[in-house]
Amino acid sequence: MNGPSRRETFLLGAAALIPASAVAQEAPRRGGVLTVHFSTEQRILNPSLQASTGVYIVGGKIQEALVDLDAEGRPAPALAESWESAPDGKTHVFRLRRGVTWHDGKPFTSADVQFTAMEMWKKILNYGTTMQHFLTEVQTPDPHTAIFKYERPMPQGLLLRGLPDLGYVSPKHIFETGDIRQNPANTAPIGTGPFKFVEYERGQHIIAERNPNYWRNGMPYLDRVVWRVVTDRAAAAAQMEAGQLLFSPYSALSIADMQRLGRDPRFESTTRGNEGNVRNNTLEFNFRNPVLADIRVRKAIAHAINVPFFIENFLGPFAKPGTGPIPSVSTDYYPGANMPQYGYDLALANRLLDEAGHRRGAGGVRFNLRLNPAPWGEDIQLWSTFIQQSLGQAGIRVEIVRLDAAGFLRSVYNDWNFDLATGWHQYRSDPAVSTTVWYRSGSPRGAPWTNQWGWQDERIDGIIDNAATEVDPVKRKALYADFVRAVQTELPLWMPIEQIFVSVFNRRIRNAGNNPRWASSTWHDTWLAS
Amino acid sequence: MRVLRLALWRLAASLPTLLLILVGMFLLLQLAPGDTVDALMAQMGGGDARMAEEMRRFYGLDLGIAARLGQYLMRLVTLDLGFSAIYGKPVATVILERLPPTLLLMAASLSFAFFFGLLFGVVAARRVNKWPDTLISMLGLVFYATPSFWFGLMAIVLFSVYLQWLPAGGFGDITQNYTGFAAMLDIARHLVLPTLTLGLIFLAIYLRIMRASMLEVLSLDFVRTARAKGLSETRVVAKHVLRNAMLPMVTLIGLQAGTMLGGSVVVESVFALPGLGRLAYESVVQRDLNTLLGIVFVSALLVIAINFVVDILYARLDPRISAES
Amino acid sequence: MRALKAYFRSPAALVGSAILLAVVIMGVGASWFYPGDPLGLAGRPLQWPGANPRFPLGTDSSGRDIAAQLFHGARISLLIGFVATSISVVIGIAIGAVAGFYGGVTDTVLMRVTEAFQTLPNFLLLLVLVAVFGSTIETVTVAIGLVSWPPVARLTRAEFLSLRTREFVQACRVQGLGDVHLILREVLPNALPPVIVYASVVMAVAILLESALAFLQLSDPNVPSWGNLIGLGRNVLRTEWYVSAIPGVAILLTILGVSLVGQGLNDALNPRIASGR
Amino acid sequence: MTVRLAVEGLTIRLPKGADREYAIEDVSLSVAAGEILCVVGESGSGKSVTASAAMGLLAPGLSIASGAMALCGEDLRAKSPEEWRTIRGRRIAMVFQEPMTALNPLMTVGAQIGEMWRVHLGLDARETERRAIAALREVNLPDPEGALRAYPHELSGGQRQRVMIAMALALEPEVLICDEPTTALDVTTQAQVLALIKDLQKRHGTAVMFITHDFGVVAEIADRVAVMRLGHVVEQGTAKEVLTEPQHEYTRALLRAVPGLVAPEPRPLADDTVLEVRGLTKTYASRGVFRRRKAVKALDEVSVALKRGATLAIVGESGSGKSTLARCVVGLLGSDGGQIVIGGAPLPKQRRDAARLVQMVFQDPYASLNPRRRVGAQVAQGPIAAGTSAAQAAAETRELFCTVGLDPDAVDRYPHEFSGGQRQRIGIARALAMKPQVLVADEPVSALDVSVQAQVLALLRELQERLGLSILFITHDLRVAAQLCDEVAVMRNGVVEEAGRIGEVFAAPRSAYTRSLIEAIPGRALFGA
Repeated sequence: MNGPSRRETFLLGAAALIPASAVAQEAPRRGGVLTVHFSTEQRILNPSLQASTGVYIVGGKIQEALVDLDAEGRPAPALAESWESAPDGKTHVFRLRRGVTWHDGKPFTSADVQFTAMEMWKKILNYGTTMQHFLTEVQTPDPHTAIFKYERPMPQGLLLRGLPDLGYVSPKHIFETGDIRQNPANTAPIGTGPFKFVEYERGQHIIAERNPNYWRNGMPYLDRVVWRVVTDRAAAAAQMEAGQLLFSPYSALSIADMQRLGRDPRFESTTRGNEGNVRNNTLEFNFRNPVLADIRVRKAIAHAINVPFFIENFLGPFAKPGTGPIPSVSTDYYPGANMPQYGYDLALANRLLDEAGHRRGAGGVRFNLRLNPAPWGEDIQLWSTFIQQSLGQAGIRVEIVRLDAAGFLRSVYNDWNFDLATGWHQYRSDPAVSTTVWYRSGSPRGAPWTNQWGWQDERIDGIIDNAATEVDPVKRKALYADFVRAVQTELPLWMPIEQIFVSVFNRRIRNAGNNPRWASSTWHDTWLAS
Repeated sequence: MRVLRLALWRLAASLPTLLLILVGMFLLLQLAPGDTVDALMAQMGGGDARMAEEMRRFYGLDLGIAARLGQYLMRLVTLDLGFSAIYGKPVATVILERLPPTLLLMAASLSFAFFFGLLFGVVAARRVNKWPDTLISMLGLVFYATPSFWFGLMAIVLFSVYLQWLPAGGFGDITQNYTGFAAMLDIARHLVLPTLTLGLIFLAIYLRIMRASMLEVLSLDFVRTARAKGLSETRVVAKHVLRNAMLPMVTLIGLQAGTMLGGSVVVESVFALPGLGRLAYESVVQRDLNTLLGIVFVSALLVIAINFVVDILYARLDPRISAES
Repeated sequence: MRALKAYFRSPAALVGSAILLAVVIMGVGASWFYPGDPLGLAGRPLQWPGANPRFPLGTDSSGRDIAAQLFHGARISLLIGFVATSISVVIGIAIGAVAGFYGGVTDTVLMRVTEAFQTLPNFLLLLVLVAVFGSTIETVTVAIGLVSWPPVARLTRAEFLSLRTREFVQACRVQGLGDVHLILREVLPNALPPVIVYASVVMAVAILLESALAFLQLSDPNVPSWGNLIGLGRNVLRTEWYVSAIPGVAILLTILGVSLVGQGLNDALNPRIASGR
Repeated sequence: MTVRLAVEGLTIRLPKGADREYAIEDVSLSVAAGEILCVVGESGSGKSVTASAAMGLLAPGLSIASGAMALCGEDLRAKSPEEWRTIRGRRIAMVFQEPMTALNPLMTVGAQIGEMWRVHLGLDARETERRAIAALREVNLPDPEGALRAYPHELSGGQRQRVMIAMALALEPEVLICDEPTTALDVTTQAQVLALIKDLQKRHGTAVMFITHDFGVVAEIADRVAVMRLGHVVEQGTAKEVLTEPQHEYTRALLRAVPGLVAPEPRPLADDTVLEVRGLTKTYASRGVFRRRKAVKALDEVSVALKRGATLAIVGESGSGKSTLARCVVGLLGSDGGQIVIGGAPLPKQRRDAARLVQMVFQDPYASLNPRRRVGAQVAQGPIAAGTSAAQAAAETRELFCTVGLDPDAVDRYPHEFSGGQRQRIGIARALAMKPQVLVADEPVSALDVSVQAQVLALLRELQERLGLSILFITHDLRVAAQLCDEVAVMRNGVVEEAGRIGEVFAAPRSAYTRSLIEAIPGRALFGA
């Protein structure tokens, strides 16, 4: 047992992190195993190489990023204690934390940052390659300073918002020899985080145990974290109820179960702690289909779908109508709801379609469209069915083309073999990281989640390019407002629903959800009540 | 010695079959929309085209079909199943990890179906056209008609959700660090429902076959001989009929090994078992060609092995066979 | 005629025919009982059966009328059953007949292929076929037909093997008749009864395979298939289990009907077993 | 002599829907100790049902309507199933017809015999084995120790029947019922088994009820005879009375139908040879890499010649190669060496060309017609395939039906509507429809009841006269051959033992084998002349 004084110091800090939480009044209990629902098996667990929630859930406890987010979603020190940027946005200096060691005992230095940034973030990491495209070098004047040099201006806000997800550091001494992709440490990660990797049994579980040498003294509280691979939603819900699982992150349960467990006093179903992980349900139009290239048809389609009804009856309290590609939780860039919107108006939809020259034919059908829904997420399935049902009423017969993940990506983003497509747009802290690529023309064929719709607008391309390198945060925000207005007017794709991922906690977990990307975060202060 | 020779002969005879399957599967999968890299991108949730291109080169997907097929077969000769793109491990390792649950499940289901099929079949045939027969035959029909995944779901609702007797899925409770007997018991508890689910249809089939086979054998001349010898009905059935009547059932095991393996895809999916069937489903969806071909290879071997065991069993049961070879 | 009379003497056949007839009526009359799109939005999702008189069997998680899907689904299941069975029976008979009739190298080659199909778990092959060729109802049906012919081929082959040495076939050879005549006129009609009986098994398996595919969300989402409904219901299994339970019962009854009809056919076409001894 | 088994007025009801109400009606029989009662009759006479009833093993569906059965005065009908069990095997034993199927294929011979002592007397393994060896020795089985460990498939048919007899007599039963025990055996084996039964019966004083259809067998072993017809006993008496002075017309007809071994006066034969088989060799070899089976020479340099308008009998026991020869001659089997010459030219390879030269009548009247096609079509299809117009073929078929003694209107019926004899007539019509130079008849009467057999033989004889047919006649029955054929070739193990004019060969056989065949014919003493 540690002395009471030390615990009290922590409690002060913890209380600051958790706004208005009665939980913080209790003294953290040491020990215990946190069992976590792991719904999608991962090829690798190294977040420096793969940016996805499935990796963060595990790797984020073992490896750490330069920058983290605080409770309010502001960049907070992690492996970097502080940072400053040159006014031209081309140089960013990070002062690294001292006294941090890797799990194998080697010290953490700027060389690790340099290596990870140049070899992993810039070359391999998805989204990272985009963000760090103009990174020319990382200078290491001393072991605790890393200076990032950019060819073009890199807005500090963009960089800091990107780094919590795209700034995980890997140990150079492990990865410098051999092929980085094949390195065994990708599936048995070595980091600086509060938990040390123990084992990964494919199809069954991953285990990590407490790192006694963690740089945050006295932390973590948990003895172990165990991720159980449960691919079946219903089975996972059953295990939550049986207490075999204590936490199910990222909306991995069925919508019905998330709502049901939310009503159970033992559990909490909440979007809290996921504010940094927002997604939109999309509707994407293939402009190579002349019918859809007509903006009246696109607008008619949007007007024909009763989004509030869908949200109320199918998605429940975890979703709300979206107002554009930048979601409302993005406090820095959200332009407000006063952008062009497409409310449910079937009559208007019919009128627009008539105007576009698509009269109803036999059986009241105007024309047929194929809809490719992405195969992930129950809500996508419900949404695609709802689109089918809704457009049917407007005289558009929709055939759903069911494909698995590979087939979906190939047919939509490579073969352009679709009329409508629907999936998720996941917003990652900054529009330049995750969003504008959906609209910017000139993406090479085959790149998923980019503009493969055949849509081109030079004015919008210009806004996107300017915003990406605009160093002044105020101007940047304005540029993105212009962007949202433009794309909501032209409607190259439609993002009518905004959803925050849902976490389901067993209430025994304390300090849960105390930052905007909690499921991905380190859990150094998480503890289990008895 | 003879058994070994028979085994080798079996294997040699099934080599063309194996080759046919692997090459056919390889070519078939080339027609699939999307490849491993697409699936990987989906798993990552994003990435750019340059990265995709590099990954394709890394996994050798930029080569021609013939070249890749050649490479694959060459490696196979050295019993190297290749490297799984999705799992980032050698395919052999991935499959070995997933094999035990499937083998356990199949063995348990087979034993369950065989034992009860035998029992019910005998009872039904002994009481032919009386109420036990009618009841058993009805049950057999209903079991046969029950979609296994549906039965699994309903069993979960009843036994896991409402009664809370049995776990709803998984292969073991890893939050408890069971060892030894407790671990076995834990796995057994987890396997009860999957075993019932997978075994049900086979129980129905075995039951029907056993009943028909019993009736068939009961009508044979040597049974009349046995009765004419003044043997009791019990002895007639136990000593003379049963073994003869079991022969078609034994044959059936071999014929249905593949079907059972296929059924485990669904059952493992219902009960979230980390087995081969589930892996097969995942690798089809993930376009993990190497893993899938590995599974095909292993399951074909498994089917061949089961058939081999069945052959030996059959030969042990029926002296006429051993005399022939 | 004789067979027909024998068929209707069997209680199994009567019950089976009655069930199947009911399913056929459901399927054929679906558009009359439930006009309009069974996949259309009918009301609030997940209403329990009986909760709303408009939906006697409730609504599913997409707000569609389960009763309407049940009726329209009957059509799909029967269609898949019939078409897939026809495909597999035709392929199976063709391969089995040629292999059994000619024997020798032809037989060896064809049986190797059959063996390959049987060694490979058929559901696995089905998964791959659907992944490769897509999951429209047509491809699913054809794929099911393509994976379920080997037992038919084996059965046909066995019948042909035993029939081709029968004296009446030899008599035809001696009469100078050609192979085509021998296969089509002499052997096939005699080999057919067990194959027809087995077709009921194939049909049951076909319906089950489609529903299993649909359950894994790999079947055609544009048709109101029972399996689709079960698969959708899985997400709400713990509370609204009726979404899965109702179509499951429908599948069960249909297959029961098919099996009973098969048994009746067997009793009628295979009088040796029929007497029950 | 004490009556061991007595059956009084036994009537057994058939299940509903059968062709008649009773399987047997008012049957009274008795067997005394040391006596053999032969129950003789054609198929459907009810003789086997009577035997089953006496064993208490009636087939399901059959039920005793009235009558009494007694074993040494004990009422058998009053026995409970439990009591029956102690009687069966111990006091009444039975030997069945089919030695190939009457033994459990998965149990050793020793275990099957041993069961008798174990179950009924509770003897231990060693004693059981001792007795089993003794019992097998008594039925003259070579190497009794080896036979104990053998499985039934490792024994020949005759050996199996010996095992069955040893098993039946294991507990010295008071009554032994033999249901056609020699029908499935070759003639020489049959003679041995009959002798064995008679010998054992003498030694043990067993009462034997012997079911058979063969008057030759009756003449060989019977003390008393009961003749059954359609469920009734039509005549009963001592063997001598019934065989030599039959009272009932049916018995007389049956006796008349038994063919004699003495051939009629030889006919003058043409010099012209229509079929010549030269040095024909056929080997059955097994295939496979590891599985080796001994190659069997079915035909070893066989040469025979058939003169135009003559009938050549090929006789021999099973495995002699006679059926292989027939199938080679019609082209159903290819040969490995030698030549078949018909009408001066080698047998054509083309099926259609060969069909005009040679035709065949098959053995099994039930298997040789396609059950799913009209009989007329089956006869006409050959000529149609050969180029005859459908109308003409149909007309010829009707004519042929007249020729073979069938109603021409019957062409539109299906095979199941005909009796066995009628089907064989259809088979003959089918062969004749092609107007072949040679007719091969492969055991055409062996599956028929004796009275029907006589009719078919008469038809063949008549056709031979009228149409001048050249017939290759395959048979195992020397008496049948003697009645119909001009010449004979005796075959054994694929080799022709001897050949010649049939009267000469049968009267003075040169080969010891031929002689043994002739001597083995049952009832030769009675029917030989």
